[in-house]
Amino acid sequence: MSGTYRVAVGSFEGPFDLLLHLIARHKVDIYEIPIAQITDDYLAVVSEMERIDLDVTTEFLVVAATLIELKAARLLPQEDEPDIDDLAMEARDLLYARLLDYRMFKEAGRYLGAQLASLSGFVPRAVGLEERFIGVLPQVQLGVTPQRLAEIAGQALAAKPEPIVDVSHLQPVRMTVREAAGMVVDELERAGGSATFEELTAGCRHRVEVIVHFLALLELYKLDLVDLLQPASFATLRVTANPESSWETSAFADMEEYVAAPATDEEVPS
Amino acid sequence: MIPEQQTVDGGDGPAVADPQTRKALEAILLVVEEPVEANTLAQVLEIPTDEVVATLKALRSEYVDEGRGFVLREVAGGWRFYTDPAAAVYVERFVLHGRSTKLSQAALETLAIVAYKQPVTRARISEIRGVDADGAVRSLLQRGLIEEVGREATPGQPLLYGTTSTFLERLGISDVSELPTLPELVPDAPLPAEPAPGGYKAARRELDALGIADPDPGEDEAADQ
Amino acid sequence: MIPEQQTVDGGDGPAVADPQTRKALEAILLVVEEPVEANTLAQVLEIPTDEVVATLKALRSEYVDEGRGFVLREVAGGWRFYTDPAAAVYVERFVLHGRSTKLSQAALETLAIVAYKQPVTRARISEIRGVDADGAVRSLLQRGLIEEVGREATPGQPLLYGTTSTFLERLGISDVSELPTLPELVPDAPLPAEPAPGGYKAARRELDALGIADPDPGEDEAADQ
Repeated sequence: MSGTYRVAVGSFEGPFDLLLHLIARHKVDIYEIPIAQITDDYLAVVSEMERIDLDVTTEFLVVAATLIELKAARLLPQEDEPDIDDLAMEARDLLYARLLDYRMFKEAGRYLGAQLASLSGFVPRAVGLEERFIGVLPQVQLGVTPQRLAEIAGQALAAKPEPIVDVSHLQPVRMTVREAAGMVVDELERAGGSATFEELTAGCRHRVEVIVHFLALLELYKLDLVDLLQPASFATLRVTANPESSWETSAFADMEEYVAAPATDEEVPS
Repeated sequence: MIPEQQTVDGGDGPAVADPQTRKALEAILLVVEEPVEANTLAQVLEIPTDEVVATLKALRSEYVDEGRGFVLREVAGGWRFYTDPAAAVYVERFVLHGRSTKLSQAALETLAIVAYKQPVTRARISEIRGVDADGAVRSLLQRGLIEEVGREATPGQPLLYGTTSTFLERLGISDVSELPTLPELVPDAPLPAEPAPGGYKAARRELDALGIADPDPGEDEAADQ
Repeated sequence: MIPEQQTVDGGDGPAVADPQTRKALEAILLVVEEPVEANTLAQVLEIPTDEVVATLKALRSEYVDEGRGFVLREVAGGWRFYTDPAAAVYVERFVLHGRSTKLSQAALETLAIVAYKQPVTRARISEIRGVDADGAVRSLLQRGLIEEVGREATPGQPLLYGTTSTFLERLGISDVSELPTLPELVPDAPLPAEPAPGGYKAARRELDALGIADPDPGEDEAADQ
């Protein structure tokens, strides 16, 4: 894949950092990402990260998924499939948009770093008052009861080390393949053992969820728990539960734990 | 090198600085722990702000001319004594706080996002960077470069972050508006050609409408704060 | 009155102070909080102690001659900058200017931590608070609410702080043992177990209801319809 050069694994701040780096290596404009090559390079680096057990964040995988989607769309026969095309285009645009944003802030960060470094020689005087002036200060009111002080101490000591559970940063959809597999099984049971992919993913609000569902289906297929039937390219994908299989949860445990967090808040294109 | 003690150089403001004013200003600046506004100094000394500013400027150039180990700087809206960077190698030995430890790339990117997008939530920072920003945010808080400035009026009420006066001080500016605009910082950015196929622009407009995208890179970023 | 900047007075030691040495000494003395011994300075600058002392003495008289607002003084075997007593009245006025008689939130929180964790280092306080605590500690020291109570037996021997009798007095108790016990800390809720098959949808719905899984609260209505 990326046999021509090696990228130092682990030196990237995130998926966009890596992507920018790869684009630079190909000496192309950010607007002309050679999707196929970049995708291969990108995946090579990400898989390397996994191998050395680096904490590969979900976003790396999300970007990988987007790249694969784009590459796949290019490889597919260019028939009148506006849906697929639009979807790919939209993914591509979002990727660009995010890359551009990221690049700007990366540059701004570099600028701030240079400024901070060049001014680091200016150390401010931060020395307390001399003894003689301390006596001049007015008596300070504590304004608290011992009980209140205890509460303040309690809060200060309890809040750490992990800062307050800030729900906001959990906001990305987090759905594991295992979770999605469970949902697929639920849905299949309810539907009497057979359903289309569209039906299975009807509840998905985000494209990433759909992707995770698809990965889950592949895993279930691999485990021989479902059969997949697609009469033709782009035809409806029908999923049928394998009647001989029992839904042992333990089987799911072997599934790889991809966690999907959507790159952006885009909704599933309908 | 004989210091011209009796004359105010710089030339703006009153011609001669009152020796008492000079002395008082130097004494006060010795005890401050953050930049002090010329206004405040004027109130304390009961003299016009003009005079304070003129005297401070005179002192500033005097120190430079005399090759002093300290300098007077006007940053973050006020005046304060700093060491001359030429002596930094010695000063470092006496300053504990790991001031010299450099910020990581993650921290710098996060700082840039906070500086240009403030007030901003952690989730938004993570979104732009594509990776979790918790560690970087904590480190910047610890260094006093950013602070909590409120909560967003959305469900969950996530904390909002902004830059501090320490940030301004360390960057040697008086206001974030003095930062270069983002587009100015993008390297050799030939204004990009229309992105090839697809509805890039439309997508951006949609995102803008949702309030989750940055303004077009061609626009002035600092303006929307 | 022209300061004799070029010659070292006192007559002992080298005749002319090296400008670099002067600069380094002034810079170091600007940032130290405690008097520094000439010996220490000599080691850092890698020059003889004699030369350091001679330069410091020269600077000391220079400041006097130039009518500076600061003076250099040798106390407790070390050297430090102080404000010129002649300017004390202005410094006092400044210190009192706009000074609140109430403690800031940061100072109060720091005080509470010192009260319950004493003896405690500044680094530990910063760690607990998640922000730099130097300013708050200084302010509490100045208000006489905390004091240095020793040094930690760890590398660097950081200062340890504890509360003072003034603190007890203001709080209306006679001993720290009378402080109320810390309120029960809320333990972090354990993560919910992974639901068994059949429970996924329900779990998702629960999460949705909590608004946790919702990527953008702003889109709520649109997405849920």
